[in-house]
Amino acid sequence: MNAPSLGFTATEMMTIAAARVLRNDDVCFVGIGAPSAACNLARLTHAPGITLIYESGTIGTEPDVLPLSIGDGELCDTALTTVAVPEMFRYWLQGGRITVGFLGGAQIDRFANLNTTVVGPYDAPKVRLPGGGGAPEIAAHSREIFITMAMGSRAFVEKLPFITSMGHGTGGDHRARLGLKTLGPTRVMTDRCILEPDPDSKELTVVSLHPGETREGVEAQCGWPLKFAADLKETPAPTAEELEVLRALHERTRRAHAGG
Amino acid sequence: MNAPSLGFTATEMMTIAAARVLRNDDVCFVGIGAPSAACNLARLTHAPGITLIYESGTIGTEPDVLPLSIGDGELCDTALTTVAVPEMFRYWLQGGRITVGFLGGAQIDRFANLNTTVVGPYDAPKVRLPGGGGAPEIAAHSREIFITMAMGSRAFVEKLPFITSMGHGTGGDHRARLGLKTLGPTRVMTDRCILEPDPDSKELTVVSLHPGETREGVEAQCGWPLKFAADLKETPAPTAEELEVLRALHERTRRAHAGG
Amino acid sequence: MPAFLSLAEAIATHVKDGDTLAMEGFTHLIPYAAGHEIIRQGRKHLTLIRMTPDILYDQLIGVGAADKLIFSWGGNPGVGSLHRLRDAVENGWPHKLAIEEHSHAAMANAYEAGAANLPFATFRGYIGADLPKVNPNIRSVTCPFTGEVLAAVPAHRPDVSIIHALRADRKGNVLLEGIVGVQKEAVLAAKKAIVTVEEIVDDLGAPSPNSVILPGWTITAVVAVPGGAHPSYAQGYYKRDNAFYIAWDPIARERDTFLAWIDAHVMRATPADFAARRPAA
Amino acid sequence: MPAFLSLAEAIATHVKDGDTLAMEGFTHLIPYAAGHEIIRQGRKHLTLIRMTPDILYDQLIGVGAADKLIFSWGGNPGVGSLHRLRDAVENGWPHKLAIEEHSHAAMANAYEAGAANLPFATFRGYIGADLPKVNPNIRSVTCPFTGEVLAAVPAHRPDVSIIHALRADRKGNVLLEGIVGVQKEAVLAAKKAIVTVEEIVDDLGAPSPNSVILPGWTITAVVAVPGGAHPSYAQGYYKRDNAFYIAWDPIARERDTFLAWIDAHVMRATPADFAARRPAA
Repeated sequence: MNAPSLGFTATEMMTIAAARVLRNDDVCFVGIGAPSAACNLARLTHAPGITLIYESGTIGTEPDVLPLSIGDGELCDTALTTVAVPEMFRYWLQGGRITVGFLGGAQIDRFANLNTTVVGPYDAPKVRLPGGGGAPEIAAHSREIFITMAMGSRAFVEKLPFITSMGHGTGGDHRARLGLKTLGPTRVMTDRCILEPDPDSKELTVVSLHPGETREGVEAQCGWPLKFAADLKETPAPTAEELEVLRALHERTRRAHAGG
Repeated sequence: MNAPSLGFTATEMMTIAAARVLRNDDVCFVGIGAPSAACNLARLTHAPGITLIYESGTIGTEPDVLPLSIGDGELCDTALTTVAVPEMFRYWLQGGRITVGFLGGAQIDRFANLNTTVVGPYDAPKVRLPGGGGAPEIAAHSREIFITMAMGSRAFVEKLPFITSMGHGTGGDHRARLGLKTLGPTRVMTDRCILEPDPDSKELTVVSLHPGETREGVEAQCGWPLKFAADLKETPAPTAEELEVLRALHERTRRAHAGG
Repeated sequence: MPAFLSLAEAIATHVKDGDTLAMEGFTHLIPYAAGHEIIRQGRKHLTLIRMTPDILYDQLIGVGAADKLIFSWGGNPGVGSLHRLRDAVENGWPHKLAIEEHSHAAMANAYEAGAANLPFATFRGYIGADLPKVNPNIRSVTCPFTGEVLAAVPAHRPDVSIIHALRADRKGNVLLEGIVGVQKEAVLAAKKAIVTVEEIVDDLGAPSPNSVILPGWTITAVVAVPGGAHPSYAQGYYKRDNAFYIAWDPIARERDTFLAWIDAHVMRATPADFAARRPAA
Repeated sequence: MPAFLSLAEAIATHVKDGDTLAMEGFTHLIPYAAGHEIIRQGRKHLTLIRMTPDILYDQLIGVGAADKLIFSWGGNPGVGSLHRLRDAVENGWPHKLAIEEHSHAAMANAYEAGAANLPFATFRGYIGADLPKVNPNIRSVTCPFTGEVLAAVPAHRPDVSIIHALRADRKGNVLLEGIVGVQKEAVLAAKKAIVTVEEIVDDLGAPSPNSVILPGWTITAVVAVPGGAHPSYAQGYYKRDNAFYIAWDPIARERDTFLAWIDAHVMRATPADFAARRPAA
């Protein structure tokens, strides 16, 4: 766990790590929570030209505060244009125009498949989760998928009870065998480390530990025997600017949502 | 042929006959030419609430002059709303929201099938006509079809070289056998008479002769042995109001299109 | 032209026990007032269709109005679970709820197909996902040109669709603006459509020739309910009440607090109360 | 962001001999200036896609630029025949033109499917009609729920789509208004898209949050050509030149009058000449 003395929280590190990998010419399909914070942080720092799309139909939106939902009025007010939801899924997502789709979930496995549907049997669930929403097709049609999730042994599991959205399936060339030409999950940004799929097996591999994290600490938060890259790196700590912009964004957001 | 002494032309009679059968709550899919004149005449006389839709996407349009094309700016300027063409064909026509589709063509047969594609063989046509445009699906999805065409033995033919849009096919319950639930052509308004399909055989039958027309005169303009209804009527002559409104509409239209 | 009715009349006349009912609004323009009227009138055995059930359907499910839910994402957006939905699925309270679960792409395409009067929708979907294993209404079609196998789902054809819109004119033409979701498709796919609006005006004031307008003759009934989308919002009229969405979590978590809330804010309330709930625009 | 090019550069760079080319605009916003530039640059062996070939394709076919035409209605709207199209089909002048003929519904759905990256479009069409007998690209699919047999056509996926729009901003975002036809779909279905516009402005001035806007990153090149749609029109800029459509009939009826017109008004003209041709708005 990040000590308070580091000057930032683990969630901040996760969000900032996700923001850094976004490029100025990316077209991002944004989900609520950490992805939304990461995308807007990128837009407010190194990637001012990034195009943010929320599945509510808002294209090229530039919100001043983070939306609570994917359809807050702020998104529409600041968008280049807002289209109907069938068009969003047909022309924009299935159309292959999204370069980065952000996903998260309740559970992930070593091949970056995600579960947001149920824990326990589908017909008699122990925990009924919200379901897939846009995820099954975001996972298929975005050029690549970035995942943000906090680690934990109940979230990073050996076997998913339900595959809501496919990552690399059973690994290797599984995606290609299903006819997919997109890259699938290329990066998983957690609160403790960054993982990337092995180029061949597609098994998630830790490539970078966040400041203050150890192999053992990370392994304890994962339900499968975790692989580490030979050239394991340390994630650069958040810069003062990153922290400042992110915290100001969250503070504006808090003030806006508290009203009523 | 209508003598000049009747005080109106055959084309005027055809247009006015077509206008009269339109109802205030109809939703019409309008083609250019006589249908457009008829629909707007109805709107300017007995059916002010009629909804006119042109396949260019204009819904509820109220043009002051007749458009030359189905997409003149006048149509959009006066429409309730204008939608994209894929939506027009999917939600509005195929959606089953059109009560009256207007069609015409170069040729018609006794079952009100129409040809606007070719005269002669398809691959080596003697006359290449414009083609079907919206007609094949207008014919299928409108609740009923009104046809306006000037008579003539090369237009009203025994056998079509090409069926561009289906009327009653080979007659009887042919439409129903193809799964169609719409009525198909229910009226053909010509410059000389009005025809309607026989309730059982669906063969076109003259139900009303325009003023000044005779059975023999009409028969001479038809390429098949023409049937006449037992209670053959005479079409009421245009009223002064009908003629006045129609001529004013045409005059406004002439002035508008001559500009440039 | 649609009938201009009171909300009570519109629901009493057009929504029946056992109906398949779609209430749409993608975060924006969710028809809460209409949902509350359905609860007040005690409708039962409904099949509810909605991409994102949201608090609206949490309330309908919690009072036992629904036998079945057809949906693609059942959460409280940005907050967490829909506790009444979970209680019905996990514990069968107040009774067992049948579910037919899709992805957003499937639901959006199914509405689109319904509006287009097609029997099914096709799209490239569910690849490598488990939902087709548990939902027999996810099937496939094969492209007759390339041989590619694509996903297919039945078109949505609700008995009744209910949406909330910005305004209607005196002919019942309705204007939507902003995040328009699948509302137009939901109306055009349905046998009957009820539209609640913020206001009824002489002139719609549509800003563009391509504004999203539903002609009055596509609508069964129009009802003026100012504030009728609260705690959702109406672009240009009032904002989303995000604080209420956050407050709903503890209210819905327990059965008794939920029932007390329904009693106080639905059963003892009227559509007119929505006007007072609007936050500033 | 698209490149901002001259019309000559845009056509020289992005339209090649043998390309499949869609130039759309449903009566409104037909990209005439771009068509004339293609004629001036002498492109050959094009496959031309367009719902309504109109005078634009009559000109391209008449000069021999096209090997094949994919279309649904080939007339001069409100006037009569396209004589150059007829001469090519009936007499093989200047050479034989292959045709693939559809209905409007099929063409519109094929663009929609192309924009949606689907291999085919399905719709309820061609019932009892003869076109499926002469066009092998009209096939069928069977609904996996009802067993109904529906028509299927391949999606349009042009190498290049060219449209004319009202205006672009400095980032290359493009606004369409009025009769928007299938232009958005044509752009999104294509590998490359060229958009000519009336003007390039600092602010698009879109009147509605739901205005029809193509983001700059969906477009390959933007070209300012004031009047570039003449004799078609640009809503709010200038009217359709109906008199020219009527005048085209005798010009195109004979080969020599046609060739003389092309020489005078295309070969010896430039895109800048379109500005002078605009009638008043």
